[in-house]
Amino acid sequence: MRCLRRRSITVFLFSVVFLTAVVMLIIRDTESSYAVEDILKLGKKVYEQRCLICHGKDGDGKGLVGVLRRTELSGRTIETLPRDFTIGVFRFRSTPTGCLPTDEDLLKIIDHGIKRSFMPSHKKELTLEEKKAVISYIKTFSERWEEEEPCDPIPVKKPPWVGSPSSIEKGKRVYKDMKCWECHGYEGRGDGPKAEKLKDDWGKRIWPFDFTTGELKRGTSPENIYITFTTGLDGTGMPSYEDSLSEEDRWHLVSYTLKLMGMVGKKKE
Amino acid sequence: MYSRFYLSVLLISGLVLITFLVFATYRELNPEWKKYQLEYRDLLIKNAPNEAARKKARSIKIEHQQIYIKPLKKVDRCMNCHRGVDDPLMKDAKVPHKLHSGDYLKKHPVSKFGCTLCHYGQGRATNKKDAHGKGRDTHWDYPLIPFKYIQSSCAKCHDYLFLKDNGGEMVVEGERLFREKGCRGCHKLNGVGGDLGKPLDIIGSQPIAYFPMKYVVGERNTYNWLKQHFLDPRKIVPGSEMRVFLSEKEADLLTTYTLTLRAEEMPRQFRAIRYTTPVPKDGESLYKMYCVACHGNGKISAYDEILKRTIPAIMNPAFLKIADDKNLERIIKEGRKGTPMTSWKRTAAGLRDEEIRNIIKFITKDRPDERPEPFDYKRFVTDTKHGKELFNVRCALCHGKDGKGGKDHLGLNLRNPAVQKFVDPEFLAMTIRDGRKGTPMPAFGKTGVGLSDQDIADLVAYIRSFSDKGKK
Amino acid sequence: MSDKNPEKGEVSRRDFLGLAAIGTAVLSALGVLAGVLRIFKPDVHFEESKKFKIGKPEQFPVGTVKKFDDKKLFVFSDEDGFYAITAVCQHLGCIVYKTDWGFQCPCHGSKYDQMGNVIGGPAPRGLPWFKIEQLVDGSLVVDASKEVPKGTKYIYV
Amino acid sequence: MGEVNQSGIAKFLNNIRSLKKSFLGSFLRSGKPTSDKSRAAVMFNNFFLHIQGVKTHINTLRPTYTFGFGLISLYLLIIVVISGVLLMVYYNPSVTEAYNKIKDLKYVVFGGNLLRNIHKWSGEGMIIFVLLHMARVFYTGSYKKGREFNWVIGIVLLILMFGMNLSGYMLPWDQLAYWALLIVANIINSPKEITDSLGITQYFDIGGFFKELFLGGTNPTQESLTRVYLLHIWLLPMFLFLFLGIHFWRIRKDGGLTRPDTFERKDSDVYYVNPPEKTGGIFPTYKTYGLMELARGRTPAVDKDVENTVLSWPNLLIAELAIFVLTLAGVIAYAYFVDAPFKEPANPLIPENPAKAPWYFLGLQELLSYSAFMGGVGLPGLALLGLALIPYLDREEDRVGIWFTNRQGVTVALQSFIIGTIVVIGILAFVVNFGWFRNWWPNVPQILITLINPGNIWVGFMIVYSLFVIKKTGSTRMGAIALFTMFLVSYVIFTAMGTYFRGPNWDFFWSKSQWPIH
Repeated sequence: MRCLRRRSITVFLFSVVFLTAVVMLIIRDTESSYAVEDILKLGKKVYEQRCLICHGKDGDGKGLVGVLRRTELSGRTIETLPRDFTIGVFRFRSTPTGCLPTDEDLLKIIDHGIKRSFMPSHKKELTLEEKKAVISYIKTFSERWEEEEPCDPIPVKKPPWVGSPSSIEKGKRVYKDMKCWECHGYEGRGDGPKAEKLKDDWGKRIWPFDFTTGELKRGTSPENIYITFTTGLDGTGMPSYEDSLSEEDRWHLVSYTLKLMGMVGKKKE
Repeated sequence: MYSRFYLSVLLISGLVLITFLVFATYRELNPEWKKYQLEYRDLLIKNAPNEAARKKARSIKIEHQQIYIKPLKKVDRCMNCHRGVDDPLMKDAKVPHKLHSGDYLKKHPVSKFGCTLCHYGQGRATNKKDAHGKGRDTHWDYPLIPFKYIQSSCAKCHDYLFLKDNGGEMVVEGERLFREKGCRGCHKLNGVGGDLGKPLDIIGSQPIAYFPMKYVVGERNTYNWLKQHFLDPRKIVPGSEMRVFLSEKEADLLTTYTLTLRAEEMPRQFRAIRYTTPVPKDGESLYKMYCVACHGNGKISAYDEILKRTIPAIMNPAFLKIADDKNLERIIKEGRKGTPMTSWKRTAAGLRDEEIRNIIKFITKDRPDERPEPFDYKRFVTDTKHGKELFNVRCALCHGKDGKGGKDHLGLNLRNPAVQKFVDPEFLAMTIRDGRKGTPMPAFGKTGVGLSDQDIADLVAYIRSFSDKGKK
Repeated sequence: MSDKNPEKGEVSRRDFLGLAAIGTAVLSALGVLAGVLRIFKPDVHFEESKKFKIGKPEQFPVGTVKKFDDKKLFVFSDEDGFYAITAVCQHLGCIVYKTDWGFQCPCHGSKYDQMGNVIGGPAPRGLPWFKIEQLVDGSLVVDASKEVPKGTKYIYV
Repeated sequence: MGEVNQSGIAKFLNNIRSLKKSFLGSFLRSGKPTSDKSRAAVMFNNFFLHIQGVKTHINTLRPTYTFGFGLISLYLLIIVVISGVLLMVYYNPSVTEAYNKIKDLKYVVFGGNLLRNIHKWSGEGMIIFVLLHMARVFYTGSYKKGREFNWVIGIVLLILMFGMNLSGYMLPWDQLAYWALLIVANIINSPKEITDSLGITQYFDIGGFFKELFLGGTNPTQESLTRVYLLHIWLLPMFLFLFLGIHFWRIRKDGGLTRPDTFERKDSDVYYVNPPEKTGGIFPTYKTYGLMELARGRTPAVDKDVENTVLSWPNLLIAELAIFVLTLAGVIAYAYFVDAPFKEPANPLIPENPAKAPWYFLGLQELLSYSAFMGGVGLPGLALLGLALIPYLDREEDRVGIWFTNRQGVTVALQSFIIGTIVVIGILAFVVNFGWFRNWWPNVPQILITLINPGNIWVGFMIVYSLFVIKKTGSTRMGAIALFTMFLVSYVIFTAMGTYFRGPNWDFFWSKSQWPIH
């Protein structure tokens, strides 16, 4: 009698454990199985609400807004086109040149926008899921995302001496030797001899950055400048100097750039 | 008592006194200019043609050479040192004795015009430093004018038509530039012009202290300030909103012209005005004079980093299509409060009605013929809440969440009371529906994003409701 | 000073000192005085230049008698040239006026003939003539600072 | 020529013959000063000399006693007047011409620049020496008993002298002049601060009234220049000379300069005084006559120590002459090297930055920067009143004429000097570092600042401290010394502050080289 009750208890316990396990399994299964198209749907919705106007229905950058113009302090007017996602070439990556950006890169852009290019910040407008979703939706525009894997981000470690006068001097020499002035001009005003006939991969006229006019599109911090030198801006005339310059030289160049932008070495008034 | 002490004090101080009297007398008897006049006399004696002349040269007095121009109450003592300035014998002497270059003195005898009338500098001074007015410690506001700007002095008495072919081209060119760079879009001259910048009526004769000289390179005087400011306004006055992009040459021209804008009035007998320059009244020149500085050729609209806003393309066909003359005239006359666009009516910036009409005629010269299909806003019952939702997803990207536009936003400030006041819902609705071709403003109508007229009406209603909020 | 002082050397030394001191004092006083007087003499005069245009020769056809009131001057032109005679009476500086026989001073009745020689009244000397030159642009210039002997006329060719 | 029967012609000829003698005789009545009698006679016969006593106490002549400060001030005044008259030859008080005239003075008038410098520097030198003179008079206790009123007159003279310096500062009509004029006008206007906070300005605008009197308008114009000129060349000098006359007359009547009467005699120093037995000598040793000697009170001459007095002629006169030449030489030497400041033409639209008053008022301007009314009217008025009252509040009469009265006086002076220096600098440091009410509570009522500001606090401290000294030493004289010392200290330090350490926008700078360029 007593033993019978004991058995029934064990059976009961066992069955409970089993059932819960099954349920758990089922639940997990369903979750994983529904995810993808849901996410894509969400991404599409967000995309059509926020991105479509500029980046176009099928992500080819041919939105209704079209070309965006901006007159800089020096009086030159530059034109910006919304990014074309179909080719899958991205400028602002943390990954080596030719690579795809990591999701973090894209997230960063969505969060902070792109300075001086009217790509607004969506930090507050969107929830994290929506951002993730829209990223994955964007990935559907180009095959590259199936074929390739994003490479690993390039490590950035800022040496203490960046911005020091000596470093600025060295950077100046680098600036001269690497012919940066051919596009960016002798005083970094973006008016170099080659600046006139610069085209990007889409065949659109582009303008070298004028260091005196304001912040970098990627955001002005020594790290960002360094990344730009290292990864280059794919699709533009700005190559990667990862191979042609030692890391130290790149940092020197950073200091000189900061100098050009008037962020270091300025006399206190 | 103590007599020896006091006597020795008396003796010593007496001697000191005498010494200093002697010193002072010596200093007074040998001023700087005397040296030059002696040199001049020697030169005269040296290259005197005949004995009589030599005798005459020997007998010339070494004394103050003062030119007093009564009608101007002007005193020039430059000839204390430059005594040979009107002496043909001094043709190939060297400065300061050299004869004045060119044949200006034939028409402008020194005895009548003096020197500082054209060259500036301190006429009363009798030593080089003060007379040339170089350096801050001379405390003189009008130092010697650099030769490249000297033509500005001609315009004191001569008119442009005369100057054009009598060696005053820089002034004339400068005046043309002044008209075509649209300086008067922001600066008043003779009471006409915008009021973003300072009036320019007497800018050329302002004292040095008037200009912020902090960032000026080289000698701190009006001439350098003007030129360097023309070349890079934001370097001389940080944060300046002046939109002017000039070459070195143009900067010189404009500086020369600006220096002719002076307070002092020349007395009649000095002025040689023969003709008056015709001021162009046609739309194009007026547009250049007042609008071009900001609106450029008016075809493209671009975000401007200097004014921190997008400058509307006022000659864009899509815009002209829905904006009729009445609209334009109202905008020009009332201006847009809170934007650089000032009110241009007679009582404000001082444009006459027919001038404004000319400008409008010029702006609208390539307005497309076909009229836009009317939207007829009245027929809708609008729902502001729905409009707000639409606004947040559609418009907020460019016009900002609050519709204020502003820095790094493409869209204009929809909350601007002027916009709220003068832009009627019909106009808004049509703009939203058809967009602005050639500007970032897309067409939200069926053709584009696919908003129904109802949606658009709701949007308009929401935008209109800003002003009510403003009222509350 | 005191002649009653017994200690002679004392006195003489003090006297010498006193004399020297007083001497310098007087000397410096004279110097200061001279300076003060010199200060009163002006080194420049605020007057317009004595040289001035009177116009082109064509404006003075033969037989003209033109009076320049502001310059106090008569300008004549006859067959053998132009000449300028001052209108300032040499007696006490009144302004003479032209009569058919010469010049008459209203103040104290001095009389001058056509050439400006005195023919009556208190005037000590005749009216001086002034130099006339011609500028490059052809206009005539009178130099009131240069006197010329009576009868010298500027011949215009 | 007593003969009655002489012919008229002969008399006439005689007169002609004796013309020289009689003329000179009438000119210098007492003849050549050879004897003591004649020396004395010179002194009281001569209009210019009779203001001084016939005899002078030896201590009065001792250079280290008075240092001749008062005398130097007088001579500077004479120099100022003469040079001023000369300047008037070329100056012209018109807003269009004044500036040019000064330029001409500099460039084309023989010695004009030197002349202007002399005028300027002797005028400002007066300020220094008058203050020194004042200090001397104070520390020797010469304001006591009988001389009180002369001290008060001295204060009046001080004010007048400041007024003359100030009005002169404005005549060149350059930027300095114009903005100084404006500042002064607004100082005059500063009672508005009180009337405003009392809310009675529209009924009783005392400040505005006087400002208008001073400027002849609301802004410096031709009217103002005319008025300032009038003040400078006529009104103020007139009163100055009036009171100066009284000042000297009082000195004489109050018994000459104070001095210690004791004196150890050195024969070689003194001119020989006639022995009493020689009749005709007019000074019997046992007695002198009030009329000839200095009359009243404790004078050197009544019934005592004739030995310690010497004849004013030549002793005193030599001394005065020597000091005069010394002064003149000093002024000219200084004027030879240092030019009087002269800047751009006055420009009502572009203020000097910093717009500073003349240096001798920069102390006031420092106070002004706390509260216009207190700095401009309140505290100066208080200070002057206090100074004027000193002789009536301290009536101790012992040891008049001794520097610092006694050893205690020296210590008190030293102490108060040190303490004063520390406290003043402390206050300034505090204000420079932490600001004042306005910087802490932006909308604090003005009246509060007017009542409580560093200036007032300092004055309060002075008063409290001197009262404390009086209590401690039990002597009003000591209190007076403490008060006066602190007054001098603060005047000097505040002036130095305003002159050297205040730059554009009245900010603090360690040196002029740190001023932001404009």
